[in-house]
Amino acid sequence: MYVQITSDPIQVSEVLASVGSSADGAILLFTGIVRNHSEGQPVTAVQYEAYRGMAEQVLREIAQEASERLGTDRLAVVHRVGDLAVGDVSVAIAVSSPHRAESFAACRYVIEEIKVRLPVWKRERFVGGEARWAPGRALAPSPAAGV
Amino acid sequence: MYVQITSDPIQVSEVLASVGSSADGAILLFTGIVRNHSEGQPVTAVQYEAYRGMAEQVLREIAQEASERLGTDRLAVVHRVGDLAVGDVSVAIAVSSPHRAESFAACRYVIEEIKVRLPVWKRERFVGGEARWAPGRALAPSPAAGV
Amino acid sequence: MRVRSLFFAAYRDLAGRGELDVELPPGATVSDLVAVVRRSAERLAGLPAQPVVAVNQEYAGYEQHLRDGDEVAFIPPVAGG
Amino acid sequence: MRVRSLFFAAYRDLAGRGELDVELPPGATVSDLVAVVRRSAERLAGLPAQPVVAVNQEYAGYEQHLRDGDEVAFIPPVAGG
Repeated sequence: MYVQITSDPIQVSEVLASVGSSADGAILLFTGIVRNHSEGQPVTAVQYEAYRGMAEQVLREIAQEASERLGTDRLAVVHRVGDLAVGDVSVAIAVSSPHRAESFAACRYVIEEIKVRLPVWKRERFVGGEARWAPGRALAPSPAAGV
Repeated sequence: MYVQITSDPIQVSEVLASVGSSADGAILLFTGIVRNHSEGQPVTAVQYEAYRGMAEQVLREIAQEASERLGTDRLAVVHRVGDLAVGDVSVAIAVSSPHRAESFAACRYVIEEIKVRLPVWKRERFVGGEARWAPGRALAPSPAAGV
Repeated sequence: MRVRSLFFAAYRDLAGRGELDVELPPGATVSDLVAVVRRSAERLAGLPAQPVVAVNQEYAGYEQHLRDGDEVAFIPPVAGG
Repeated sequence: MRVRSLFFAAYRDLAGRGELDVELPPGATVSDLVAVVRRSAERLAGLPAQPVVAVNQEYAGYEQHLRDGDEVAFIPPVAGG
């Protein structure tokens, strides 16, 4: 299992190569890419900010939970922070398992949980220079109810 | 859209590189790998046989259907035939789309349809030299009822 | 008319051959062809009663009428991926 | 006791700062801290009434009791991936 928050460019081929084994029939790789648009507006660049220590811990928890769904520990997830250009990889998730169903379930689990739990924020820069924090997702459980 | 049945080793990085665009926020790559086991028995190698002309046509149909789910034509699928060793890539599917849900749905669709429709067969060789055709999946619609 | 039957994978092993040319009366259907093929040799009787078939590389129903020169493939359960 | 509040992203822009040390009576809860922070400066009153918080890098409920030296992060809606 390999989990990282990094400000360096993500080496997708290395993430991919870190999973797989002769017992596995399925490998799945997801990459999130900086798009040139957001809700209809053209985007020129983005900046990811993280609560670094907590983000690493949460990402490790997510990976651990996904690994149970996967049935193997052959899972790698790397999330980038800092300044990214359109086309840059913001997140890469690779998993492998004997059969494909587990790989699809685990890979999907990781990206969905990242979207709702990982303390990372995205500032989008638009054509003309305007920038704003992307509308994020509030954590599902109400903090008043005790998360 | 890129669709191929080939007896050459699959270049996964090329399949991956053939999708993606600055409008896409998600790229998904699935690879099927020759496992070292099948239903509990150790496998040493496999041979894939195809009804070549029909397989190319069916694979193109599957890709076309998946492309509608994907919402883009940025989809590549390559299936290998011939003699493969444990660890070799038998199939690679890459897709990209603005949002991730479509990529997951389309990628999954391609591999599931391959498993039930593509006229390809797998002969597994076991430790000791014994070989047998892998138990396959009969097409769901009864031929008597008119497929 | 004459159609060409093709056997793949386990069916080829069973048939002991990959191809078989069959003479059929005009108007014959896929169903008729399958019956003739299964009767044409002892080992071919081992084919399933209703194997999946493709006519000219497209999956076909048993009522489909055949034409001279058609290529009819007998498709064992598939195992790609 | 003294706890450190952290503000990220949109909350930092709103607060005009990334950190704020807060004095609290013994036995104070997350709920108490949020109330004190929101009252401590005009711009901080613009924070949501019940922002998501993490205490020492773990998501926490509002009834949780705080201890001297705790780090309490105010977490805006997340947007990773």
